[in-house]
Amino acid sequence: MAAALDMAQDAPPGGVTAAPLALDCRDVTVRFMSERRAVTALEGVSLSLESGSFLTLLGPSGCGKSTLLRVVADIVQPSAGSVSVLGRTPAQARQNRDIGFVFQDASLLPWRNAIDNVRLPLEVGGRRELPAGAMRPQDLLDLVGLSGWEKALPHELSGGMRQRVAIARALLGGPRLLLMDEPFGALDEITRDRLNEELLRIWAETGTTIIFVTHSIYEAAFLGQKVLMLAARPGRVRELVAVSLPEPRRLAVRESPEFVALAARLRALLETC
Amino acid sequence: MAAALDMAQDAPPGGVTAAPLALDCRDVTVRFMSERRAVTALEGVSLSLESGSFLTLLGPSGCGKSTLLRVVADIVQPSAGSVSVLGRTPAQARQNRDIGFVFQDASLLPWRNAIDNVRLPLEVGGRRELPAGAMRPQDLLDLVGLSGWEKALPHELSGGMRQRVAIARALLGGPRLLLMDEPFGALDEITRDRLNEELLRIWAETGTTIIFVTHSIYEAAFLGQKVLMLAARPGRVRELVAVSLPEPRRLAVRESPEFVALAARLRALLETC
Amino acid sequence: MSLQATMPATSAAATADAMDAAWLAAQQRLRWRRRIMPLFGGAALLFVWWALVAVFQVRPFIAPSPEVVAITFYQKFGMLMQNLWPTAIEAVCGFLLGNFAAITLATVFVHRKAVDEAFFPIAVLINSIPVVAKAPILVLLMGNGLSPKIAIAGIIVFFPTLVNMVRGLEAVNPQAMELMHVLSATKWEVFMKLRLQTSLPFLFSALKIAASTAVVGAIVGEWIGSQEGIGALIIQATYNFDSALLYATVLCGSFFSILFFLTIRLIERFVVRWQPEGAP
Amino acid sequence: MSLQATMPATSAAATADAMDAAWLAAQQRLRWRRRIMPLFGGAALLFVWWALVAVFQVRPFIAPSPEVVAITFYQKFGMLMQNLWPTAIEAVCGFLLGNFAAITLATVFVHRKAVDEAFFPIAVLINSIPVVAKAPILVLLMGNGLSPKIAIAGIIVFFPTLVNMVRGLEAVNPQAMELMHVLSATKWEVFMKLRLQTSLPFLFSALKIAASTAVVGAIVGEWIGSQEGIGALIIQATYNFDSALLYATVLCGSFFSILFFLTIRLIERFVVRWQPEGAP
Amino acid sequence: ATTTVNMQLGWLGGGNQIGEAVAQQLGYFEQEGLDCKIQAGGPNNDGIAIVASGRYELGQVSSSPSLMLAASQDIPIRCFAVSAQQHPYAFFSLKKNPVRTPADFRGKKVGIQATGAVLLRALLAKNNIDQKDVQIVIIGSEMTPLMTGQVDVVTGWLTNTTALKVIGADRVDLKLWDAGVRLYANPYYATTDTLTQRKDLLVRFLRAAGRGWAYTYANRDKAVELLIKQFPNLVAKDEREAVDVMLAHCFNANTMANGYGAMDPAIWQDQIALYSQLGQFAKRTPKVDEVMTLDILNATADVRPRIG
Ligand SMILES: Nc1ncnc2c1ncn2[C@@H]1O[C@H](COP(=O)(O)OP(=O)(O)OP(=O)(O)O)[C@@H](O)[C@H]1O
Ligand SMILES: Nc1ncnc2c1ncn2[C@@H]1O[C@H](COP(=O)(O)OP(=O)(O)OP(=O)(O)O)[C@@H](O)[C@H]1O
Ligand SMILES: Cc1ncc(C[n+]2csc(CCO)c2C)c(N)n1
Ligand SMILES: [Mg+2]
Ligand SMILES: [Mg+2]
Repeated sequence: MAAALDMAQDAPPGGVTAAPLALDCRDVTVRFMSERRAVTALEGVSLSLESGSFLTLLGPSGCGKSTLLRVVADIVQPSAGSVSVLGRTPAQARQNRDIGFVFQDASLLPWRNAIDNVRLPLEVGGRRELPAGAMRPQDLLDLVGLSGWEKALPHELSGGMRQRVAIARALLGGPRLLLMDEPFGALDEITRDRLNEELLRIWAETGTTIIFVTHSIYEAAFLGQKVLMLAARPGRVRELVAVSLPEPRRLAVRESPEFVALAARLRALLETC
Repeated sequence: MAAALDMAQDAPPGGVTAAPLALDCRDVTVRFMSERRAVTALEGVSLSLESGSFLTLLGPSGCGKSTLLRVVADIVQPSAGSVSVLGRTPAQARQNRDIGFVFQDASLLPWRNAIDNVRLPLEVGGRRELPAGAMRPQDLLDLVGLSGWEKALPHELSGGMRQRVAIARALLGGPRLLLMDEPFGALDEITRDRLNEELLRIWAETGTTIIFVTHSIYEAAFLGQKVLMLAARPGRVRELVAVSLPEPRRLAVRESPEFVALAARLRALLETC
Repeated sequence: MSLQATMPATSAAATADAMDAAWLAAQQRLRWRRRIMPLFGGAALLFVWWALVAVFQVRPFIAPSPEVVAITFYQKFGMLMQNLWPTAIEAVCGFLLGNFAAITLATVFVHRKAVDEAFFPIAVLINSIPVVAKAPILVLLMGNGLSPKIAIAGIIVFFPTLVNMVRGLEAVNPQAMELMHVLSATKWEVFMKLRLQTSLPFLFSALKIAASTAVVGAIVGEWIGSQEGIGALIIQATYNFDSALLYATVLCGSFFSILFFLTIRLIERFVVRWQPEGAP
Repeated sequence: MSLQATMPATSAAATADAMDAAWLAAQQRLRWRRRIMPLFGGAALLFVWWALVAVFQVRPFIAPSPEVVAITFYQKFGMLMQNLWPTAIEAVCGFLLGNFAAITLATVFVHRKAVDEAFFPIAVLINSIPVVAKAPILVLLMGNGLSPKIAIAGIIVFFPTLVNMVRGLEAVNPQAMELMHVLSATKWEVFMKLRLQTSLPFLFSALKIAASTAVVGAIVGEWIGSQEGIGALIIQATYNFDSALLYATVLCGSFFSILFFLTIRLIERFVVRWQPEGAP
Repeated sequence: ATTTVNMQLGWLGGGNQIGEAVAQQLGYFEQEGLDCKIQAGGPNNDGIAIVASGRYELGQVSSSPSLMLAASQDIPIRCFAVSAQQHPYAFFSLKKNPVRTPADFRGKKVGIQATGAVLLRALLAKNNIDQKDVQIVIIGSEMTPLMTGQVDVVTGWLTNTTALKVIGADRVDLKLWDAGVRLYANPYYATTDTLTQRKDLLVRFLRAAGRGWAYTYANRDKAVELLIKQFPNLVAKDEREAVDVMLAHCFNANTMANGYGAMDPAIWQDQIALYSQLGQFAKRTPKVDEVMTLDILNATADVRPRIG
């Protein structure tokens, strides 16, 4: 059994919180079966996360990072344990469009141009109107720095631009919880660094809660307010590491001794997972 | 025109070297044409490299890193300029099996098991016998840490294991020049770190000259004795950075201030490419 | 092989412009070769045909010489066109109906796995029965007009499209499926916004094959009873040993089916403008 | 969709073992369903057939009832087998020859682009001519006996294999090609060590189709003149209005072609043991 | 208002239906209140099942045995008239190796269609020739094997003048009829239901068809012109030659006496006996009146043209 971790330190002790927790997992276990072989992807994972925070998930390959994200997004049902997203079940949160999801490959529909891809969420799941004050597809493309590329088809965009479109799409309708599963894993390091900085800017501007999966120590340390380290076989919480780097962060922070020390600590931790 | 760089500082001034240079490029230009559009992939690249050294190539996407490697391996003909590999033309060097090449995807033949993939170079290009003292396929698999996996088919191996097989294959016959084009680009960071350390060990054990392409600043700095930074559009030499980290290097060197400073310098340089 | 040999490393004085010009000329030559080679191949075939007939004194009822066929084609052009017309209508209607049915059934198969499992083997069995053995039953059911021929063209077209369409509808990117789930899309929305477009490259690869087979189907359909059409003309020419007319008729049908194929390819170019990710 | 629903999150007391057992039972059910559904579908088809014949009093010369066909199949089993024999030989020989020719030509096409460009359109043209129009010409050239039927089965099989084999031989990983170049491999070595294996999944996907079409080709071949074989029996039964025998014969041919198909699939499972990267 | 009467054929429409085509073009059918539609058959469809199932009113097959075999399988159809009094089916050989009499078959290689082989065996049986003395080769319906020397004898219809031109002047004919096997060609048939319940329709049909054939007999050039109008794929010159042959088979002493379409139950009985003897009836041997009926002929006896 993994330790229960509580990130909502500011909540009053009586359990009567002003805003519900962005995420509250209790003892989540997920088992997959394939061809007579059972895999315990997650075992007894407990975790709570307050609204507006930025959590990065780090861990060796196959430790269940994606699975945890997918449980939160109601793509996978936990075999045991309970999950509450913004005070609701994951299914309710999903139907209420509280959740945005960004996949490793941008998963754009190749026959739709950039703005139509961003617009997709309005066309499915019951045609929805954007709330009055919400950012419109064009605004979101501007936000991710793609003004002028509205009509480009995905294959005309570079990998980094495709991921920006995917982020814009996930932000449409102003989700209160943004889940990102190695969104920059396939990009080259320079593009990745640029997008990391930009993501922090977007996070600051929109105020969404973000859970970000990565297997890069540098990325996890640079982005997260906290880094949740998972251990593999079975996937369970190894440690929750608080990041005390100053905010807002710029890339140069990576050369700071604190950052180097944090990276070293994460690396050492990772080697024990 | 880019500056001509000379790494063979130890060579006697009269030009009479004891061993020929591993690589000597003079004013290499490569132009590609596709559908009425011309691309200058490399322009006036000059470079010489002494035997036994480890050079990493770093640069933004599309700056011609792969193209330079492919010119050296006689896969692409330069449009202008001259290339000499170990005192010969690239074609002679290729036919003499002086060159080993490791691709980004391992490029194993999926129907051959690990050891048969390593053995491939003996079966093509005129059936060749291994020189008396040379490492045999089994030795090479041991060298890359795959003892016991001889009979496994590529799809039964993980990405990192596949790259090890590819390296073993490239080492067969003891090539004097090993060219590696982002061999670990598709691997997750932890596996990549491990293979980086291992590659340095292999380099030390075999004494081959290695040219290693990457777009990771950390990888370039960690591995290379020198880092050649290329600039894009057109691809040309930006700078040759000497790395003064102690050898043999362990991963922990990344936390040293020298390393952090070097990475910062490379990052700054890269941003101007 | 992707080796891009440009120019041998001659003198550094060779300007980029000169290299490009040489390359462009080479490209131009290649393009022309690609256009001219089929004509050349056709001419070679015609010559071999002509030479065989001339040298071995092949008598016209065994194989007519190409010039005789050409003359027949010219002289009977009106009649050939008049007979091509019904065949073309049957082929196109059968093409439309057969593919429509296949696409519909593929849709059902994809959404109801049990139906797929139950009826796919039956579809295989029925497909393995030669058309001409099924044809008389269709005439019984539909009489002698255009309909049985359309049905045969449709049936012959149906199976390959079914197989490809099922494959295409199932070739959706699993992450795109998860995205749709996160967006709470209904099955219908997933179908309309995702599966349909994903299947298009697969579908067109079947349609391009179907274009020729539909024509073959219409011709075979005419053999079970038709007074006009390419198929009827083939029977008549065969029975009368009018080999020149037979060859001219067969060529006429072939030209039409190639035209049909090219039309579908043109439509594909207009419809599928994006770059498929690993389609056939 | 890749949603892996395991069990609803009920009580934490549910042990892993219980979950696994439930899942295994569900898997078992699915496996059984996959085996039983085709039988079920077959039974449904038989029932519909039987009911249609019984309810509408369909007279036997239009369609016999399934039990009559079954009885005929049993009673005339010896005769059917005797006639299946030559058809099977023709189909298998045609299959071997046609595919051999296609594979050889594909090899030439891949190595001599000009030949490909010149002759591929001609291959398309010839392929668009219905077999039954080509058949009489073959009989002229080859006389009677097994050879023209084998030729027809071979021709019908030839084209799809050619197309797939060319695609397969060209589907080599470009990096593997560069590797071969770095190793100074000859064209022959590239072909033997790389192209051939790369093409196997493509080839088998064509061979599986060819298995049924070769049988159809042999049957069509027999229509243009044969004393024995499934095709001859079909003509005989049709001419004699023996609909029960006709259906039994057609089914016999279908069963054989399915058996042929399954054999090829079995061979494929043995030969292609690796995981192809993006094959058909 | 005219009634549509569909005549289902066992093959493509052509010279064999010249009488009907002429009758349609000249309005003879219309005068009977009919609109005659000729429905083609083909290599895989002899049309009997279509007529038997009630879709079309009447049919015509190429040769009489089809009707006997159908009757033996209890298919409820009857022949009610025959167009050709003698079957124009014949064996063709070349002068250098001729078959002029049945005895000449000994030692020959005969190319014949699968369904025609029984006719050769009937011929041999009639003429007491051992089957072992003759080599039978199953071929498609073509004459080239004769020209290429693959066989010594081929078969076909004397009316198929276009095809016979291929053989040329060296042709030697032996008609099936003259060798003792007496079959009818182009028999008309209908279901027993139609014969009893819509007898009038068939009567009117036969009346108009007879007039068409009579006109053809008298105005051959014009008739061929009308035929081409209905079947534009045909070649006028070849059809003009064929019509003479066809008419020679359709009109003889019997039609002189009994009118166009007449048939003789005794000849039917002969045919049935022959096929029975050759074991062609898998199920049972039909009786004459299960194969044919004289009702329609009798009802039109006085209006059918008596030419011969
Ligand atoms: N749909 C599935 N069916 C069966 N097993 C699965 C499934 N999805 C994940 N698993 C297994 O569950 C475990 C955790 O997988 P998961 O994808 O969550 O890991 P991860 O941490 O995201 O790994 P990576 O860093 O490689 O993305 C792995 O062992 C994996 O094989
Ligand atoms: N075979 C080719 N045909 C046409 N253009 C090419 C070809 N290969 C490379 N190029 C072009 O040459 C330039 C350099 O390409 P190259 O692959 O060498 O870059 P790279 O530095 O390896 O980039 P990356 O980091 O993305 O691998 C690019 O603009 C590329 O588009
Ligand atoms: C075995 C056999 N061969 C040919 C035909 C076709 N046929 C019969 S009569 C006729 C008209 C000739 O003038 C034609 C073409 C057939 N039905 N059966
Ligand atoms: Mg993952
Ligand atoms: Mg590259």
